[in-house]
Amino acid sequence: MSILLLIEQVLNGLQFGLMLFLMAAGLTLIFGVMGIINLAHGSLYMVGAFAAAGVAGATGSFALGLVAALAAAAMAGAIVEITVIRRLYTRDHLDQVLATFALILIFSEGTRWLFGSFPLFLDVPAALSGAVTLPGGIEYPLYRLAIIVIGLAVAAGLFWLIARTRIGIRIRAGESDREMIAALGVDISRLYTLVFALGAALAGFSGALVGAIQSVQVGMGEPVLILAFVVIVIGGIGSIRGAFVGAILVGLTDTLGRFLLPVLFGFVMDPSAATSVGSALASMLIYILMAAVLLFRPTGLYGRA
Amino acid sequence: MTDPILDVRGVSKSFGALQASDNVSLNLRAGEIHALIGPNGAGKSTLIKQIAGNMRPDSGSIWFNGEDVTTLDTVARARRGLGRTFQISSLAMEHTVLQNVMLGALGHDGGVMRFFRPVMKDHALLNRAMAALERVGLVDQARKRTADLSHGQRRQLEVAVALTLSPKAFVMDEPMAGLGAEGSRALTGFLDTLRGEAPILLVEHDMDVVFALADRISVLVYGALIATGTADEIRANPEVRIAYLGEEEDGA
Amino acid sequence: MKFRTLLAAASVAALGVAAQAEGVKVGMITTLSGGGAGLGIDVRDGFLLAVKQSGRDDIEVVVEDDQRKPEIAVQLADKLIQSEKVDVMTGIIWSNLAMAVVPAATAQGKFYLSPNAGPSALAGRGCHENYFNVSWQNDAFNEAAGAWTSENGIGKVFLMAPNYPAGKDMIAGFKRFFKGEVTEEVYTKLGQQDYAAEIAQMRASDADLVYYFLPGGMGISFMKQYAGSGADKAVMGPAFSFDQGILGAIGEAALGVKNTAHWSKDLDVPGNAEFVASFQAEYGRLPSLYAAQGFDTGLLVASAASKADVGDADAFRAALKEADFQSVRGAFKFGANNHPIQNIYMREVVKEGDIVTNRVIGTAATDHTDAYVGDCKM
Amino acid sequence: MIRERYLNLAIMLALLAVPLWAWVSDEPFTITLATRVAILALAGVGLNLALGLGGLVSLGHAAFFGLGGYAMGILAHHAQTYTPLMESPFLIEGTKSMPVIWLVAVLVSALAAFAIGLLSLRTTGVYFIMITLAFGQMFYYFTISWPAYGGEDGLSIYVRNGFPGLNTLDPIQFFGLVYGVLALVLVFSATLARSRFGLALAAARQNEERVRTVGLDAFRLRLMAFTISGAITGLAGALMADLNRFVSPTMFSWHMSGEFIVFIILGGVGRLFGPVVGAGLFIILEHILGGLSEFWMIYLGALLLAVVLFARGGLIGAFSGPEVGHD
Repeated sequence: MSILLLIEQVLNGLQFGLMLFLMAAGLTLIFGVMGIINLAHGSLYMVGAFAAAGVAGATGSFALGLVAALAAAAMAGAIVEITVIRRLYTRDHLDQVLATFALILIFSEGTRWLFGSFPLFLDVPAALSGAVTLPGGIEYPLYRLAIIVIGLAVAAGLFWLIARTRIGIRIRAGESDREMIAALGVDISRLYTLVFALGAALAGFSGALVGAIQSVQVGMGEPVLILAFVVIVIGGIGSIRGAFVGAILVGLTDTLGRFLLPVLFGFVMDPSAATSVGSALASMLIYILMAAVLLFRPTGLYGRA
Repeated sequence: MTDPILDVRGVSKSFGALQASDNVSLNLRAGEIHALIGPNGAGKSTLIKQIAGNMRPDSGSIWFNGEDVTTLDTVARARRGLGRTFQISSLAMEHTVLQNVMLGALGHDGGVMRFFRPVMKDHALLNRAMAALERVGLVDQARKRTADLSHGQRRQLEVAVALTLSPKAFVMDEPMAGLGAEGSRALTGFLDTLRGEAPILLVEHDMDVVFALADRISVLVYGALIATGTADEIRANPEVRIAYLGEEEDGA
Repeated sequence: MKFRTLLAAASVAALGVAAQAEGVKVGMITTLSGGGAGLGIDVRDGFLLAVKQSGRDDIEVVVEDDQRKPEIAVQLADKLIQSEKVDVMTGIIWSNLAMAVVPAATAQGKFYLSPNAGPSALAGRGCHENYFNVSWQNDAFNEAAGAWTSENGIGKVFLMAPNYPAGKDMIAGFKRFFKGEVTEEVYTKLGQQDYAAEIAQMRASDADLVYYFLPGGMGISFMKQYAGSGADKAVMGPAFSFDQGILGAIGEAALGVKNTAHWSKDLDVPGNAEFVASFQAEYGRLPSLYAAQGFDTGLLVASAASKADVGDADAFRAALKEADFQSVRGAFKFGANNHPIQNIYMREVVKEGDIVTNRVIGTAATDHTDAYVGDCKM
Repeated sequence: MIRERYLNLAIMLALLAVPLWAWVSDEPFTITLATRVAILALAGVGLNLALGLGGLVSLGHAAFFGLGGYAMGILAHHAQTYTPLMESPFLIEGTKSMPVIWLVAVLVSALAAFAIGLLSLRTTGVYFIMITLAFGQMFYYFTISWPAYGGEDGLSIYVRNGFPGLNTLDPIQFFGLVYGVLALVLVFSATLARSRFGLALAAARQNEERVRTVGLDAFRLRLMAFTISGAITGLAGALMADLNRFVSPTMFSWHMSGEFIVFIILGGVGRLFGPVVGAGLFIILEHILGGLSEFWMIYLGALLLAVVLFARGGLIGAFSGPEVGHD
């Protein structure tokens, strides 16, 4: 195991974490502003990937695919907010879990009905295919590098949006006091639709980005959804900064755990058992991390009590 | 003089720049009603929360019945005999009135990990619960859902639940709030008889009630106690008149 | 979950089929919804096509959807046996579902014909006279690949599979016939979609070949990421990750990859071209490996039904064992443990016009039989 | 409006009548379905103690269901292969006896629920939902990658385990056994709700501050409720494993946890018989809708959405009106 390989794995963890951040940011934004726990966030991720695959397949342009993913996911998000989520603001978490669980069923089977059961094709754009050599001689896929850059840019954009813009001020106000912002004369239901659509667009965008290097298939959103939940729970639900730190933490833990644990176990047992035990433990590692964080901070790293 | 039942010693608590409790010391002795008054935002609720165990002071200590309870939580303080009522009624709203007082009786008895005998047929608990309802005059409402009670009746129920605990001291946060003149008078009379059972630390806005009931009065302004004394002493205190009573008249 | 397909015609006499006590009732449990539904749909379509082409009107097929959940599969098996009273069962795609259903079904005297999946437990000690595997034993493609790799002078191999029984079976199968050195052996989380960490290890490895088994979406994700990673090692695997349904999603990233299979649409054996053409005509898509297996399973049922009455279990079993049908894979017969003895071919992913598909480039193993036949006491 | 008590009686009679009718008319599969309803209902009744009475929205109860299942699977597997479970420090053999298996299933899942509760009950609201979900996933991934008992393949048990005096292979007798267990647990559950513990737990759900102010520790109440709840769901898991004669990691999947909640919602939150009605409705729907369309889950989703949005009392609420306090 060389130091270069380790650095490369850290990059991989970073990239995975930033991808998770795009998912988690929408989730935590929606929770923070509206108090809604949205299990169907993974479905919006899937909608983005399918829209991108469909449009990129028809036009041959990845960029158009990305635009379509953003539009489709935002639109799906807005429709869901207006028809379903809006009725859930005053309900307890149980109803929200149930209703959004129902939405997962509808989205998944609906997508299968529209697109069939086979995975769709979506490829990395030609301009971003292949690998580049980084300083130190690490060869790294250009597309993953692009994801890191995009992820950081979106994170910066979100921080700017929340901290500096009028919309952000409204979002922060809505976060602290629903009645107050209504009293200020801001159309609260429009703001909520907007925030939900923004969260959905982020999910759809990451779905499309990931779709290019993963399988675009029905149900692709669920594993990511659960990871995103782990991220925001670690970071503190409602906090964008928490989502960012949590995502990077989960990305690094998962990637490095997968890579290092079998090696570590290799020192104390035979290689075949070590890979087996190591990868079994690696698959549980982020949940252990989450339990550990909550043990010491029951509302997450940046959560409000 | 007997040791005080409740003794607050130099408690301070701040939220950022806001000094909510500023080195507050006060005590509650057997047989007395000690009223805590002060303008809105003076830090009365914060002080009550620290006494009841919802909030830990930044510095200072709280002694109850000769024991330092500063680090104990609400549950432990309640079990040691601190009976509290809330400013805004805090009841199990889906339960019946009787169930709410039964809960108090259960808290007094302590044996909650029992899974088989129907609690509502437990005569020891029922007697205690009904006695408490009797005293506040809610027997006729026993089977009503708590959510269906009037505002005043909820206040009475709060007191009844505290009674079931047979506490060593009461801490009552504005028990008269929202009561009509009639209800207020009835409760005042009741509290008057209660002080023989256990002393009461009473937070109250209604000055008539305070002057009628209180053996001692403490005045809290901007988190700090500016005076403690009998009703007459407080009435006569110029500092109180300026800082509090004057302001009260202007504001009202 | 009831998709009943009645292929029995109105009147037996009118069509002049030889009088039999009763027809064969086939219960098919397969995956038609949720993830992996594509495989089940192909098996079903292939099977029904074979039954239809056989012209027999005494084969009734009841199709049920297991949603890829073992619990559901078990309940459906109960239903088919207790309520529908089927004679023959088939259709299961996944090893874990097969392990849940097959032992109980055969113990109740039903025939089970596996159109996909062949867990080692059912080939060796857990073999049963009523269990016929019409597809492959899990290790088979991998054993052939291991043999081919050694024969072609490749010495160092990087192995990867998901950390679950079928994954370990596949890797064990490869190692059984591979004579060279295994440089790394990596087990990933089942369902994992991001392989950056593993690909980095591959690039750093001094292996000559990456051999992996990642079924379904996992394989698609891996191949797309591998192609974009700049890694230049040759890649090989069993056919499951390179079949028609999946190649469409991977695209050109898979070009040149070698994979082992018992069938390919360009395989030059009698009946195969006709099968491919008729499947395409019937369903408007290219048949996959799974469709071919479903088709062969259908042919097997039809051939046995024409020889024996299913009411006579011994006779019907003997008829099945004869495997007297024209397999689209060419020569096909059952070994002592009722698992196939067949050729395994090496295929390469190529582009034909706009379509990415497979082409046979050689035979990796001839008349290959599985490794567990010796453990089977039947 | 019907009194809830009579409605409950009708539900139990219906659950008994359907398999009896199926037995008379020789439809063994219907009996199997009814058994499945009863077992899923049992799991739901378990969850309902935590969720309905205690207000603890656990999205990880599949963990206990799976543990119960694996308790059966592992014990029966060792008995089936004549290998001891462990030899040192003392010998433990497998078993095919249901009472022993049930006991182990209940103990193991209670222990797990206690441990998980100890950690996760420190959190509330969404955090609680998510951390229970995460614990469930932990078990799920662990069983998949743990090779000793079949990993993802699971474990097949060829012959159903035995119960003294009954032939459990006979569908109607096995149903009778499950029905008996369900009835007992329902009685226990009703008793619990009316007990001292039940009163305090329900109060803790409505107003934690109130419970703490009378000197009762809400955390301990919830931990106990969660433990009992997990134990019952574990028992259901052991029975489900016996019904299927098979266990696999999918018993741990979060969809399973979601379905338990769905049963409770369909029937009516906090209703004693809610999960029974919910599980029954779910199985019936699965069969009717499943017969109509390959995409039946879309309709299931739509129905679920409609119940959540417009019929909060669930089915029992629709027939018997709003809940009345227990006294």
